[in-house]
Amino acid sequence: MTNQSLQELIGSWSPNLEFNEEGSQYLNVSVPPEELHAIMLNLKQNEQTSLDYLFCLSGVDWGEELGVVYHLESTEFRHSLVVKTQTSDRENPILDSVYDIWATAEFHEREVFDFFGIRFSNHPNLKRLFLTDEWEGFPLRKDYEDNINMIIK
Amino acid sequence: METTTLNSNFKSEEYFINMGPQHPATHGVLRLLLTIDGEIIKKVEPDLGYIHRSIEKMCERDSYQQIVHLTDRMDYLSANINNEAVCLTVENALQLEIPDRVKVIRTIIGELTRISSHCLWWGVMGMDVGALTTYFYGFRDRELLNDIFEETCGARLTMNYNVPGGLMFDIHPNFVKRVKDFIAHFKTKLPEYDRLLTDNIIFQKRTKGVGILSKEDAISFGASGPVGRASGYSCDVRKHHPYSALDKVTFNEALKTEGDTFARYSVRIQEMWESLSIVEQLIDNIPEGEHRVTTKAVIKLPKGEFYQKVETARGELGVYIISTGTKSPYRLKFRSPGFSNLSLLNHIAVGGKIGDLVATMATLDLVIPDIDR
Amino acid sequence: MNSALSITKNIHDWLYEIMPEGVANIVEMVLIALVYLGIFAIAGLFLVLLERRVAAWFQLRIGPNRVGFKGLLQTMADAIKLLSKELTGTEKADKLLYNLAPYFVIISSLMALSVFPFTREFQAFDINIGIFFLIAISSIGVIGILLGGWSSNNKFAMIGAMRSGVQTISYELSIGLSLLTMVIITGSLQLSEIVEVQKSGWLIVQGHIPAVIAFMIYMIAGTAETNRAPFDMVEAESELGAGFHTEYSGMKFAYFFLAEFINMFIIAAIATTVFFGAWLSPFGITESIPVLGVFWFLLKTLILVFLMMWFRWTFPRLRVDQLLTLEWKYLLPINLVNIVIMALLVWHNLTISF
Amino acid sequence: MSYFSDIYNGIKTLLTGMSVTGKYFLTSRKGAITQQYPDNRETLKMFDRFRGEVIMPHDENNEHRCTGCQKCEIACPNGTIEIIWDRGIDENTGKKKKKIDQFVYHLSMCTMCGLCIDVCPTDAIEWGQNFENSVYDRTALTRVLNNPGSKLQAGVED
Repeated sequence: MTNQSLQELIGSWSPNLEFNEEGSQYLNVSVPPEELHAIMLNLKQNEQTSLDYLFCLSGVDWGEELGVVYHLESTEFRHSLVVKTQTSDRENPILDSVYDIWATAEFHEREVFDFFGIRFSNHPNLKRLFLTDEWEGFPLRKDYEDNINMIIK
Repeated sequence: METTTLNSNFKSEEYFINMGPQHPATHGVLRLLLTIDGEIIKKVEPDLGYIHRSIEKMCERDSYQQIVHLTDRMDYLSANINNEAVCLTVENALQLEIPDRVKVIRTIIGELTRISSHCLWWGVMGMDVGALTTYFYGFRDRELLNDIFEETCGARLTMNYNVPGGLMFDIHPNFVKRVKDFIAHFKTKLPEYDRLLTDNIIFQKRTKGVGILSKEDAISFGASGPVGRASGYSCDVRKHHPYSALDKVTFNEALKTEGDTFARYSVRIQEMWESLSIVEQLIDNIPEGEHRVTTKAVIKLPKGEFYQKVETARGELGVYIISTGTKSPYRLKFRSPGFSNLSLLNHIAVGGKIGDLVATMATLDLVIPDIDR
Repeated sequence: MNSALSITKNIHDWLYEIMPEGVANIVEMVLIALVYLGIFAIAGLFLVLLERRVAAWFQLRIGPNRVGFKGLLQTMADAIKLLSKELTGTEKADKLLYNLAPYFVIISSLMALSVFPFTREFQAFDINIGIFFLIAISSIGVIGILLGGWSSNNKFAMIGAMRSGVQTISYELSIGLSLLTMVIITGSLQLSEIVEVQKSGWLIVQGHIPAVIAFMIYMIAGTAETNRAPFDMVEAESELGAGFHTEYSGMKFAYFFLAEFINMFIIAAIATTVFFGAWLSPFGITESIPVLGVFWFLLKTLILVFLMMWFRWTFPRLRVDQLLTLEWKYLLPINLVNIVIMALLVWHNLTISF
Repeated sequence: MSYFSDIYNGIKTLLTGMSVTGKYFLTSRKGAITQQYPDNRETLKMFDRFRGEVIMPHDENNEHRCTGCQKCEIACPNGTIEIIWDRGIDENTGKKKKKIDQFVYHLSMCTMCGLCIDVCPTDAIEWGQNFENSVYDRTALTRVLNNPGSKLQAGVED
C-alpha cells in the first residue's frame, strides 16, 4: 500500500489523527492516547494494513510531553507506518499497553517504563527491567540529573 | 526480589533457581530467574541490566562521529555492521553520495563479520550442548578473520572502521589475498563442522523439536535474523531493504520452516555459506575510487527523523535518530536484535528441560551488551 | 592372599618373624593399603595430566607444558595448590554428611582397585566373587555423590546429585549384564580364573559377535558410570555450573576429582580384565617374562582410557531423559538378548578358542 | 526395523565425529593454534595499523609536529586527550604563537577509536604498536606524549 492510500484508509477510522510525512522516510501518524489501543488493534487486524511486525518501540522525551513512537511494518505488503502518541502529564504519564497486539511490546514497554517512567496500563509485568528496583528517576528523560555518573560536555 | 512473595506463588513442588549472572551458559551477565518443577521449566524471567552503559544517553551528548565507536560496544561480535548502521543513517540524512568502493568494502567486511560471529556462535553452541572441542575449531577459523580485520582496521573486535562518509582508511594491500585464502580455507572447514556436530545423533536428538517457535509468534515477538528465518519468516533486511552493495549480489535467504533449535542452527550454518558466496562475488570486483567523502568537521543532521535497519549477525538492528538540527541527536534509539529475541525465550523454553533451555538459548545467540546497550 | 613377588615375600617373612601372626597380618594389610594408596594417588594425578594433554591435542592446543619436564609436574602442582586451599562450604550445609561425602567417593573407588590382577602374582586380593565385588563396590560411590549434592544445600548441586542417582542406578544394570555375558564363557567370577580362561584367546575373540556387542555396551555404560561426557549430566557445566561438587573446595573437591579419574581407570581395567585378557600379552609373545604383564595390563587399560577421553572430547552431552531412553530402550533390551545369544553359543560350543 | 537402522545410523554419525577429532589429534603437533605468548615476544609483531596506544613521534632534533590546534581533544569521545598550551614568542617572526606545553594522554580512558588520529591535520600523533600496557599503578597510564624540551617542527603550520 502506498503512503497515500494508507493515510486515506487510516484517516477514515478516526478524525483525531494527524498525518505527517515531512522529515521522515515513513508516514507518521499521531494518535491521541485515548484512541491508541483501538487504532493499533485495527492496524494489525485490518486486512489492508496488516501491520503485524512492530520492529521498534521507542520512548521519547519531547521536552514538554513524553511520547512513544511505534515503528510498524507489514510482513505481507512490506509497507511501514510510524505511530506516535504522547502525553503531557510528566508526573504520572499513562499510556495503553499494546503487548496483547504485539508480544514484543512487553519487553520494549518495560524498557520505556524503566527509562522514561511512562506507565502502561494493562501491562502484565510492569517493573524495572535494566535498573534496580530502588533506582530513583528516569535516566533518559531530558531533565534527569545525576551529577556523579553523568559527564556533560 | 523477595523470596517471600515468590514462595506464595509457588505450587508445592516448584522451586526457583537463579541462572546467572555468572553462569557458563548465559554467555555474559544475563540473569535468568527460573521456576522449575524437577527438571522441567515452568517460567523463565530474564533480569537485565548488569552491563547497561546507557549508550543511548551518551549518544545524546556525542557528535555523530563519536557515536559510531559506541556501537562497537553493543553487539561486539558484529561491530562492523553496527558501525555501518549508524554511518548509513547519518549519510542518508545528509544525502551524501557514497562511492561504490566504500559500499563494496563495507559489504565484504560486513559479511566477514557475520561469518566471524557465526564461527564463534558455532563453537559456543557446541560447548553449550557439551561438545567442548567445537569451541576451539570455531575460534581457529575466527582467528583468521580477526587477523584480516586487524590488518585493515587496526583492531580485532571493536574496529570503528566506518566513519560517516566512508571508511577511516583504505583497505590494506594484503586484504584481497587474505580474504581469498580465508575463503579457500573455510570451504574445507565448513563441511567438517557438519561432520563433527550437525550430523551427530546426540546433537540432533538434543536440538530437533526443542524450543519450537511458530511463524506467527516469531513475527509477534519481533524475532529477526536467523531466529525469525528458522520459523519460516522471511525477515532478511539484506533482501527486503538492501543497503550498501547488497543489491548487486545474488544470494539466497536461508529459510527453514521447523522453527526449532535445529532449524535455527542450520540457518546459521547455511548463512555462513551464503556470506561466503557474497564475499566471493565482490572480492574480485572492488571498484577503484575514493575510500571516503569529506564531510564537515562538525556534522549537523537536518531536522527530522531517520531510521535505518541493517542485518547484523543476530538480526535486525535499527538505528532511530531524532534530530533537531544540532551536532548531537536529540534522541537515538537502537533497536537491538538480541533484545527482541530474548523476549521470546520464556515463550519457547517453557515445558522443556534445563538442557533444552541451554540449547535454545545458544541458538538465540544472545550477546548481552547488545541487549543491555 | 598377598602377592608373592620376591620383595614382598621377604617383607612378609620378616614381619612374621618379629611379631605374632595376627598383628603381622594387620600390619601387612596396612602396608599394602598404603602402597596402593600412594601408587594410585599418583597414577590418578597422571591420568588427569594425560586427560589434559589429550584434550589439548584434540583441540589444537598444546596443553600444560610449563611445570616440570614437558609439564609432567603440572597436576602435582595443582594437587599441592588444592591441598593448601581453604575449605569453604555453605552455611546451612548438613555438616556431617557434607564432610563425609568425598570420602565415600574416594574410598569406594580405591577399594575396587584391590582386586585387579595387574600381573600373575601382583594382585592384592583375589576374592572368588571378584566381578560381583567390583560391581557392588563401584556403585557405592554414587552414595557419596548423592550425599554431597544433597547436603551442600545448593539447588544446582541437588539437581546434579539427583541426576547422578538416576544415571548410576540405570547404568548399573547394563554394566552388570554385559559383564555377566562374559562370565557365561568363563564360568567363574574370580578374576584370576577369568584370566586363566583367556589363555586360549581373549574373551572378546572367544565370544566374537556377542562379546563385541557386550563390550560396546560396557564401554557406553562404563562412561555413564563414571559421569563423564557425553554422560556428564551430573556436572554439566553449561547447565549446572559444576553440579554436585559446586560447594566443595580444596582437598574435598580434589577427592571428587581424583575419584572420577580413578573410576575411569577402574572401568577401563575391568574391561581389560574381562574382555582383553588382563596381563596376557598378545599371542603370548612375552609369556616368559611375567613382570611385563604389568606393562601389558596398563597398556590395554590406557588405550581404553584414551577411548573414553576421545568420546568426551568429541560428543555433545545427552539430555537427562535421553540418557534414560538410551539405557532402558536400547542398551537393556539388547543386553538381555545378547545374554541369551551368548548362552546359546556357549551351550553349543560355538565360541572360538585356540 | 527402524529401531536397528537408528542404532546403525547413530553409531555411524558418532564414528564420523570421532574421525574428525581423531584426525586433529594425529596432526596436533603442527596444527596447534596456541601462541605461547611471553615466549614468542621476539617474533610477535603487530600489524602496521594495530591500535595499541597513541604516540607522538619526534624526529632526531627532538621536534614534533603538534601545533596545539586541539582538534583531537574535541574529537575524543572520552576526554582522553588534554592539551596544555601556552602562547610563546616565535623566534623567527617575533609574533605570539600558540604552542603546546604538555600533550596529556590518558591511556586508561582511551577506547582506541582512532578519531583523534583521523582528525589530526598535521599527522602529529599516530598509532603505536605496543600492546603491553599493564602497570602496577594506574597513574602510569597517564602520559605526556611530547618529550621534555621538544618543539614544533619548522614548516608544519604552512
